[in-house]
Amino acid sequence: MPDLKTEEMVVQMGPQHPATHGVLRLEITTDGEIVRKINPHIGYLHRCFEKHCEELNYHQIIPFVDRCDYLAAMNNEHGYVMAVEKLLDIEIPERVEYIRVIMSELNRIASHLVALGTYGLDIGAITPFLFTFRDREKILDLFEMTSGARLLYNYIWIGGVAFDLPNGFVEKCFEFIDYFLPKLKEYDDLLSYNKIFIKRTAEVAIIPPAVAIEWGITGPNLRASGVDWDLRRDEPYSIYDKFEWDVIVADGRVGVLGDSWSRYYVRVLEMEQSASIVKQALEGLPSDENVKSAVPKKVRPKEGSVFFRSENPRGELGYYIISDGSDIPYRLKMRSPAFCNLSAISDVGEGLLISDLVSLLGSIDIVLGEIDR
Amino acid sequence: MDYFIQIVTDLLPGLNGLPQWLVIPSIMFLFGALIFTGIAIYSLIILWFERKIAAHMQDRLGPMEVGGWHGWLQTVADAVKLLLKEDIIPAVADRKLFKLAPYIVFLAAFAVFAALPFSDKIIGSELNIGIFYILSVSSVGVVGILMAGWGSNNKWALFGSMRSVAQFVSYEIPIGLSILVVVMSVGSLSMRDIVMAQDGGIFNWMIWQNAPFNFIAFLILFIAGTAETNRVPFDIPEAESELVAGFHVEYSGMRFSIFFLAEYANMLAVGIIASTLFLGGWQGITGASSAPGIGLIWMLLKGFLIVLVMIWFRWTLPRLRVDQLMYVCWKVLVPISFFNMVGAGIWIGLSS
Amino acid sequence: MRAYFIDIFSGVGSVLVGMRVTFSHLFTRSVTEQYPREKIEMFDRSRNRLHVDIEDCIGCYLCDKACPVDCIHIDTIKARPGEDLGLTEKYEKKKTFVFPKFDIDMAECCYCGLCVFPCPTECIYWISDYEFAEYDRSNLNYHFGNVTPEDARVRYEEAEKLKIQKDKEIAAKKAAAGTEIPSQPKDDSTESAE
Amino acid sequence: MESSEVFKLIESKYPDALKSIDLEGIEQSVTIDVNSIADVCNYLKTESELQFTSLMCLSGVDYEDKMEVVYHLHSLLHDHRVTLKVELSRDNPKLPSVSGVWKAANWHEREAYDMYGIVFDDHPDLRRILLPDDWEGFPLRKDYVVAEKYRGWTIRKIKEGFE
Repeated sequence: MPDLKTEEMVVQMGPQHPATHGVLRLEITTDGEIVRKINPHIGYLHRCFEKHCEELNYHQIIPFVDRCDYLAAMNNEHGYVMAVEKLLDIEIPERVEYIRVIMSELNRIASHLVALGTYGLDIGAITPFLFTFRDREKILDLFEMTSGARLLYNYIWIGGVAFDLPNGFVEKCFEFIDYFLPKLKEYDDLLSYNKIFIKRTAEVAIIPPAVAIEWGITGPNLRASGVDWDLRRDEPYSIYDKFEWDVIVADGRVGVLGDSWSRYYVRVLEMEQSASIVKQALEGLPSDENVKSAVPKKVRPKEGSVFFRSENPRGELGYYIISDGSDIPYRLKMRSPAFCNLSAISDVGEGLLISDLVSLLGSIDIVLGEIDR
Repeated sequence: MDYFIQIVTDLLPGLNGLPQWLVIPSIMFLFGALIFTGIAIYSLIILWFERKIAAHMQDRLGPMEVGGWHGWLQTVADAVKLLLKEDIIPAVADRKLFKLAPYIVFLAAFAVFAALPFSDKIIGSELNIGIFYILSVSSVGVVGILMAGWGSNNKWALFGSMRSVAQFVSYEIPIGLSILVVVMSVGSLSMRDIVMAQDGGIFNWMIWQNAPFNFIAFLILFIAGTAETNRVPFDIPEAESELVAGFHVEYSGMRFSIFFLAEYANMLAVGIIASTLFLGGWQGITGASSAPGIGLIWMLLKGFLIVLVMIWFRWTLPRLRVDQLMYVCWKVLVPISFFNMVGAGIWIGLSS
Repeated sequence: MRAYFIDIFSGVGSVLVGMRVTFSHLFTRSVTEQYPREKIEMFDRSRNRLHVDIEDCIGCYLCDKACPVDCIHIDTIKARPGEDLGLTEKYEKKKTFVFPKFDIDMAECCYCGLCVFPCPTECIYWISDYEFAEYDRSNLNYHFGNVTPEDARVRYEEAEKLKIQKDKEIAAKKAAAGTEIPSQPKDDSTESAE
Repeated sequence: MESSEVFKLIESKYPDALKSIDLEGIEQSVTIDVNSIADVCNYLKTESELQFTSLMCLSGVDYEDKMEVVYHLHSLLHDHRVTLKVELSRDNPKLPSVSGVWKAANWHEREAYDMYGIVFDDHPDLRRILLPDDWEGFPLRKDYVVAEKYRGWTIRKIKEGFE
């Protein structure tokens, strides 16, 4: 039999493609449906964040930090603010720390909800997406009540927070957690343990722990590979050491460690833990402290540099700030987790089917705003 | 058809004046037009239903504005919008294939209706090989899909049509095997005979016959039928998160709406075929009614019910991968339907 | 073989579980708000549109400086001596500045709220009007200035005259004091010559 | 392990490579010679006592008189971290790539090249990453002048009313 004439085909996946979550372009070389080579092109959403930071004073950067990872703005603010505070070397009131942790964890839940919903959408299930957005809406209501905005908060300030918690926040937040925890069961029924979903995601696009560490993958994606590492526990910042909670590490209960399903399910379980942290923080919230008492009049750190990492919903968010003594940072570099997570795709994605590539992309939960900055 | 000719000639006595060679074609044309409008109206209704059901399953309201009560005119408005939209043909497309493809897809879906028995009397053509005709005609649709994918000159569209062809060809087999079970127990390929064999109320329906065999055959027919109509969880030819929209990614306006119409027509066809074969066709729960209108209503009701379950599927399930789709067909449905057919054959042989 | 059948049955089972969930939601209350007819009540802190009570403004430019995107444009002219500018909200007599220009460009605004905090008189604040879509972007540039352009031109000229007069006075004073006049004008002339 | 101890280990292993140690301030760092950075990194990663398995961050910095590349390393196993710095001349910023040591360095180095024009030798795929391939200049350099035109499109520098 003569050899079949086969040719590889170059297909442009994106920048306008529903599975690329924004404006990512993957130049994929396919052999039939099998992806042989992936060449990611990023930068379609580049907004010169780092250049902007060299023009703005420390406080004015906060709204820009929000816009990097727009799904987890509170976490981004929290990390940035802590980095600057480390540079300034100031103490902040305990109530502020509690409020920040509550906000960060609520935003982690909100961000994971989006990750879950859109992942379902990538796999083809539409209803879970709307369910998760329905529940996320309630968190956004809490945020709007506190900070005035639903997405880009500018709430956590250097040395404090913009407002104290409004009246009725604590009750509403408890109410939300009581409402939310049973919903996790519903997601499990509808999506997580659906046989088709498992078939699509389990044992697909496996990232072994060594590969994950090599590529600098962090956060839920790293824990899905079985690496027990969480900055909140292992290098406790803020007041995370005061709460009792578990670091979720995938156990490969369906499929194997490091597959898409693990990456998905780590997020589901993490939401439960976050809810528990919020609950503990609400119970231990110190009363009556001025949340703005430590806000400095003028942020003028002395010369020096700091590299500070915090746990974002997508992984470890690092800020490298160099100060030259003025009120404008000399250099601000953001180590965005999704950027590092995505860089592994050309390695991990080779040899997958197109459908599995979509499943991989969705499971590493990228936010293009953060990748491109 | 004879019955229909009777009615029409009774209603329009003027037709008798026409030459004989013109009467039959014009009445055929009339019947075709009726079916076409029927499909169009049904599509609008089922589309509205689908939106509302989807919305409520997702804790939403769905369309609420156009036409007043629960936006019942929304789909009509959308249809008008689609028809008025500019029809864009890509510059590098194969224009002839591109233009022709939607009509062929629709033609295949439409031709099936010629042999479907809507009631005792209303049947386009009473073929003695009715079910065989339906099987063969419906597989023409895949040619149209392949033309659409190739003619668009778009790689995603090509992927979609390639997947679609594989899917169509594979799922024909379990459908054929499960239909055979019914044909064996009735002993006829004629749709009318099949319905007549289920006379006498709900317990005589084919689905309950031959112990578990017919029931399994019904399930297989339903699953494979869902796959044939490219519905979730088998919608991989159009998988919007993978292939954007698959074979109809380049279509817009009216041509797109024809694809849409064909999909919904196919859904209704699957519903009607399944209910004819297994659910007693035009006969009610207590048995056939003598009034012709009642039969039609029963038939549409049953077809509708099956379409609703398909909609329910769509808003619940994720999508299979292309190799898993083949797995489900060749390793699950085909063996089961094959053993099911053999088992049914033995059962029929023993019981007769 | 056993695994094969277990696979099929668990598959069918999980599909049925999922279908039960969606079916139960068919009858629960939906969460949609029918927007133009039903409106959600805004929270007190909601950031929707900026508003300035120009009577209270003291022209300190703090909001302008705080804005990270430079969407606030202010221009001030000193009020005429003894001019009555009306009363502020606190029924105090207003003085010092008039504003030929106090523009907030909501098309550029990033809704961060940084301008609201430093204001010493709390005259810039968020109002709950969120329905301000426009067909033309320039309509989103809100003007809060309290002086008409013609009036502003007159005032500018007056201020210019006043300045020249003052400069002269200072020069005269300095001359009278016998100090040397700084070589500033000389430098100016050389620069312009170049 | 404290940073200072790591520095001592480096000093004993590569006495020539170590240029200076900064133990003051919030962040302790060590400056490594340009040519031996890849070797030092390889040592830091493979040495069983250290095992800096992950490169957290790689950033370029432009101090108007010199360029710097800063490496933040972290060991998941021993939970310690270290900051390395490499000083480069501003006219010809060039240094060996560490993408052979950590794959994570790949995109970080591309970004540093994109923003500062720092050339990493032996990098597998040194292209611009965030900016278009035909962009001129390196925007995060302190002397960068914002381009006014790109492919014939005007990039407005100063806004003057609406168009």
